Amino acid sequence: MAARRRFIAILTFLAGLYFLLEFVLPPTVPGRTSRGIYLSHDPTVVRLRTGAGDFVDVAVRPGVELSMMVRDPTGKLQAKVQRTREVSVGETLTARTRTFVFGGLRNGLVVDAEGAVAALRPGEQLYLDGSEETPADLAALPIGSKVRVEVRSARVAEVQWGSVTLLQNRERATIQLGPHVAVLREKRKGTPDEIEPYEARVGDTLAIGHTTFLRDQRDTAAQFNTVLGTLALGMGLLSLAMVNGRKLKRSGEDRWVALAFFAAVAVGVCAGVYKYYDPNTTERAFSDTIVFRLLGPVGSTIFSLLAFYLASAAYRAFRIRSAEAALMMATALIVMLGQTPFGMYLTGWLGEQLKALWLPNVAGWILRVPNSAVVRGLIFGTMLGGIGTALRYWLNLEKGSAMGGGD
Amino acid sequence: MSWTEYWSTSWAVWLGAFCVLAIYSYLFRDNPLYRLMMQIFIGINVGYAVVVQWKDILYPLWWLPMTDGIEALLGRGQGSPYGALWVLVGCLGLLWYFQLSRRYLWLSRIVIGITVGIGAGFTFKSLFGQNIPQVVDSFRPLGPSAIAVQPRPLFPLPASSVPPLLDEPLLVLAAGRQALAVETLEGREVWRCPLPAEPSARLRSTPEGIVVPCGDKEVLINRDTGRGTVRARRPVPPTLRGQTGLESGWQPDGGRQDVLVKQGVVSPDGREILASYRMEPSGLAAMSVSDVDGRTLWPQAPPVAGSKLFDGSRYLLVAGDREAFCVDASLGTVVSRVPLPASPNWMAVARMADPVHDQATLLAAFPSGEILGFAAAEHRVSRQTAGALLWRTSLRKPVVWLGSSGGVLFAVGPEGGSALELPNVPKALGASDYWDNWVFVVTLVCVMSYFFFSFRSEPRAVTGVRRMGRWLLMLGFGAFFGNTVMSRMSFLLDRLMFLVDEWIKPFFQQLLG
Amino acid sequence: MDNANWQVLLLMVVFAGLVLWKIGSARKGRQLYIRPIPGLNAIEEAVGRSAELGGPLLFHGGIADFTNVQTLAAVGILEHICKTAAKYGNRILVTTAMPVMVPIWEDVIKASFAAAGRPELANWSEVRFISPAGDLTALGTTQLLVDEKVSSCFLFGAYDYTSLLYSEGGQIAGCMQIAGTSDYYQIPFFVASCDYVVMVEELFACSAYLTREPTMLGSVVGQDLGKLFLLLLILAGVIGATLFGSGNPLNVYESLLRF
Amino acid sequence: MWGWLARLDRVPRQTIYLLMFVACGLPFFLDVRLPLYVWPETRAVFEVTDSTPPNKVVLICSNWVQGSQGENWPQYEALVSHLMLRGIKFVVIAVDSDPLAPQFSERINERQAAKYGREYGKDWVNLGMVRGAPLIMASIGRNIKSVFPRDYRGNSTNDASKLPILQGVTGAADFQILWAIEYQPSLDWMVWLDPAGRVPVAFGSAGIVTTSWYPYISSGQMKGMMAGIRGAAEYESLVREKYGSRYDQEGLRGGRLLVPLAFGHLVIIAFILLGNLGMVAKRRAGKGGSR
Repeated sequence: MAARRRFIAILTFLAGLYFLLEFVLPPTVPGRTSRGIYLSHDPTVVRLRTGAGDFVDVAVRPGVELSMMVRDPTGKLQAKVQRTREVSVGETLTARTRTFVFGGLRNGLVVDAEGAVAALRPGEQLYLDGSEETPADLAALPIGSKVRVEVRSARVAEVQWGSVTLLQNRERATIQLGPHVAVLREKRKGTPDEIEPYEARVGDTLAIGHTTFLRDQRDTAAQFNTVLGTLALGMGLLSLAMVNGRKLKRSGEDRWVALAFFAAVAVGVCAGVYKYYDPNTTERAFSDTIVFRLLGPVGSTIFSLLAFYLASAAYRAFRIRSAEAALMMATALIVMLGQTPFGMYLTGWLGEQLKALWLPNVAGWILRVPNSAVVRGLIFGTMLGGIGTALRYWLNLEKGSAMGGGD
Repeated sequence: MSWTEYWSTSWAVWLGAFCVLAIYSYLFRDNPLYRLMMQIFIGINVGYAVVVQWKDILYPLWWLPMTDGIEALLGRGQGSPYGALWVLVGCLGLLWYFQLSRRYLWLSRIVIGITVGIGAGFTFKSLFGQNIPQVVDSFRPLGPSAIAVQPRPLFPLPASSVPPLLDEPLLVLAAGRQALAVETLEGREVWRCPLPAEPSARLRSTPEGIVVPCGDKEVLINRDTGRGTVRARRPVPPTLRGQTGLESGWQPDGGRQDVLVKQGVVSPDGREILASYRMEPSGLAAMSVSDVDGRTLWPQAPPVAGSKLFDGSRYLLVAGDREAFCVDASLGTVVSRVPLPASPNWMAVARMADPVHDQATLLAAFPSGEILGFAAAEHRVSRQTAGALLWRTSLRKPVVWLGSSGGVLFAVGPEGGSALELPNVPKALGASDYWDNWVFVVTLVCVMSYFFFSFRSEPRAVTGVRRMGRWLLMLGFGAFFGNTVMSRMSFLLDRLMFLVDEWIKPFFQQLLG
Repeated sequence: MDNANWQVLLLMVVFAGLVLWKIGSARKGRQLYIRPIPGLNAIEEAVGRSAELGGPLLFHGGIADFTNVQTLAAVGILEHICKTAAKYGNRILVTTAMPVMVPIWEDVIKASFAAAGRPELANWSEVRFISPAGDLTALGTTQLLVDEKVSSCFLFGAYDYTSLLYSEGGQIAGCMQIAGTSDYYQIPFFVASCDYVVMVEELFACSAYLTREPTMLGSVVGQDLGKLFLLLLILAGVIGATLFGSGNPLNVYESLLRF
Repeated sequence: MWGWLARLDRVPRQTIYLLMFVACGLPFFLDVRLPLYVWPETRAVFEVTDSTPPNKVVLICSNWVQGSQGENWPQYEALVSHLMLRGIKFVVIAVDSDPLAPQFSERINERQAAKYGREYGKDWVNLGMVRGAPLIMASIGRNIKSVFPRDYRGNSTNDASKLPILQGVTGAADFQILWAIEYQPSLDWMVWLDPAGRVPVAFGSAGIVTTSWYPYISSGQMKGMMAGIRGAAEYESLVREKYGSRYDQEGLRGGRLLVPLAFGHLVIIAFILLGNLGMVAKRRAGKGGSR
């Protein structure tokens, strides 16, 4: 039992530790980070093997972009631009090697607007800027259009990482780049920006070091949390099914209500499934009707119940039983009156000199000054309470019976 | 409209109205219809949400990466093989369901523990990120300050006998027989380059490199390596870029200070042009250089007097012996006018690093080394009037040039210079502001004191403060309540409007024809 | 703010250090004091009243999941309510709009009743997931109050605009209600419609006050010291801003914390 | 007398609900309009919007959908009717909102355009929705056409023949004011859209969140706001004050909803006062009885 408890405590600690470290630690490993003034660099060269078996060497310079196909949150495949340090051997990439303005064909060779030859290497293809899929037809390409040269679906065969030369204590030092080595540009204020080596200008102060991995995994961590939480959905459904299933066994009104419930679930499932159909289909129209004509209005109606509840709660609660209650009531009345035309009926006769005493102005002052101070006081209290509570749970100091405390 | 037509279009309105009234019926009394409707709404919502949660969360965030990963592991497809690890997350998710078992209950605590841990770890970042700015904003002055705001010295700069070149992140200076580049973050030297003679005029930047004029020769220095080549001095074309960064103005004839050429001025028709400004006896004249006919830029000459012109990005600065003017370079209107103790050596306009407090500050440097800062235009955030003196400081060394970027001021002279951090423009506060600040601070202290739990014995004063805190809390809650009423009620009005405009009125129109 | 700088780190170390230090000294047996929190003494009364009338208790742990600390605080309160209920033999209903909270609340109930020596009460207590929509859950919960003849109702945790739907619904159903949240915008509505309200930070001190458990007592005392530190920091900042002017680099407090 | 008044201490809640329902519902059938005090926050933004020169456009970020239409619809319609009346050009966008948001705003744009005879592409354009705040806000401030290559109807934003309104519009310098209308607009607009602070920012938000905007108005970061329905009604009355009968208020919600809103407030206030009267009366009656 004690071993299990300890095991769970350790897991709890580790799960929280990631988020804490991600916040506390700098983006690169302290102690293994070189800092200095940027002088020059030797670019990273990625050797790609195309589908046809050709090799293309791509030096990472301005205009070069390496991207990988990944799933976006809607499940579609999309090109995601990768940082150079994220590239690893064996990956399949699309590499944009350069962009230029098309100047025409001369002796069968492509030339750019300045007349320089922009020959294509094996595996490279020309795409018109803005078009996605099909390579441009050279003969039909209008002169002056912007084009990009890409290598598609190429496997990374080898990476020569290159290096950066920094001025450290008046001496030149060459720092080797590598996988997971991040280049950060320091700013006078705030967190340094991560840049590609070619973006540095002579004189920039750079910090180059191995990443702590934590920041790169931030999206994955959030995704993990969401998925894990959503996987518990079934527990909710089981709870619902049990309660309504029990009702189904009973006789009378309860049974009908439960039956209606299950029928409604079926309707809801259909509405959900049809939501993803194309517009202009009957199924989608059905889903839209359910969502916009039924769920939407019902949500607004429930929200509007609050107006009634507010009235009865105010009637019951705002009694001058004590000075405190009186103060609360008076403030509420002033703010409420200030919001309506009646505020001016009551105080408008005071004239321009006493403008500050007009009810709308008094209400505004209360909201602006004392009220915002109250809110801030509450926020600070909440912050400290939050820190204490979080610490107790994270370090498993809580001696309560739940959370693995007792069995 | 026939009734059939009416029903074919308005059945949905009737359905909506029925739902609204069914829910409102609960206000009168709990009734079976309401119960039934409620179960139906809950049912539809659950069914809908299950599908949406699968389609929008689990399918794209878990199922797809997992299947793609397995495919990649088997050598098919093009996802990352690490995606297969999502299988483990699925297994972890299954542990939730051991809550239903008495024997293996503890397994579900694993995943509960992980969830709790994530929740706790998450809290630190969000709490600090949200609240530290609030702490700083609570530092409110309770009265006018006795000590004026001043720039803070950051690091010294080498000497320069001519106006240097600020080309972020480098500042290139020239004095004696050498040119020197320092970086602008900490002022460390990057390179130096020997010169054939003393520098004679302002440094400038060209596409090939940095040019240092030295008498009848000039040195072209490679910006990146600091290697220089000596060549004969060439005339300066009018379209030359004077400085990169904020400043783009240029005195074409070297020494003359009453003529200034500026690039990127917005002309009345909205284009960016090259404009030349000249002090004439009649006043300040502005001409468009890029137009063939050299049109005058402004409808009329602004009423200013002075002998020196300086560039101030959007503005043009005119300095006389006792007075300086800040003129909008595009429109020719006088934005502000400031009194000066003497004729300035250099003037510039600085902007702050903080975008919220980004207000133009007019800077003027004098031979004595004194630097003054004025509000160049009316400041919205700080409520300073145009031309108000904001701060003054002195380097105690002559200053020949001022430049700024990102809230840092670079002041350089023949005996060395200094980089200074510019202060945020101080707020112009009136008596009512101080009164508001008193109320604010007292309220804050009282409310915070109310939430002390553990002090067994406390002085009478503290008890008083705490009681006061409770009162103020009630005041705050009253204000929340009052301010919420309008919001809450607008939803009711929205529904009533639906009932009246979309349901009752069209129905009666149909009924009565 | 993406990563903590040294100022934030220092504050973190101070706040966390004070809490851990006080927890340590409390565990070593030092007696610590906490002032009474008005709403909490009423819990026993509410549970007793419910036992007299024979209905179950209802607990709602707020609208948030475990990424919100208020939910963590609510767990401690549910434990205490369970232990009190074990004395009187009441059963407990818990409702939630968060599927992820269903197993967690179940676990808390099972463990607390087991710890109080009445594990059988956990069997006929239940956690009900009502709907993923917050407003429907609120109406469903108030419906449950009537259906199950609940006479005491506890609302602790994070709340949004639905707060009044819960509390006024409970009022209509005639329940005795105790509520606590640190979402300050919702407190006026709880004040208006509940019998006792645990305000803002008191929510975090609750578990400590209820259980008298040294860890929690220490934590609350540590938080108090942290608050005192923050109060002094703010006062120093106010004095600094008054003497040296706001935005002046001579105002070290301000320039230290600004980033 | 006290005994009778003491009954006010326990009015059944159904009575309160009924009165509330009647007080809020009845004004819909009557044509009552109340004069109102215009808060300085509303006046300031009206004046900036009204003084838009012909070479500038008003940028509106309309992020509201059904959930907050009770307040945002009147606000949006008040603003758009003013712009259409004056012939001020405006660009509608949505940032990080429900995908349906452009549909909601377009419905109102079209209705108001028909009223004043304005033309799509010339007088207004709806650019649809993008995601990625706050960085995308900075891009909008630099070049709005790069963020929205196509409008909501699929026309290219560079196509001057279909969208002449966008011809001279590039970035922040061409915007007269930014209006962000949604339940709770993002504070990031103030920092990111135009770091130089030339574009005034105005919010149209739910009444409940307005409490938190005041500090930003006093600091000058925000020009002003429309607070809930009241703000919309004030805005309408400002337009009416200036343009008189040329302004067609038919179908506008702000001024119309203000009346039931005011009566609803009055019911709540009245019941608070009556409740207290009842409490006092009961105490008196109780004392009288015991003697």
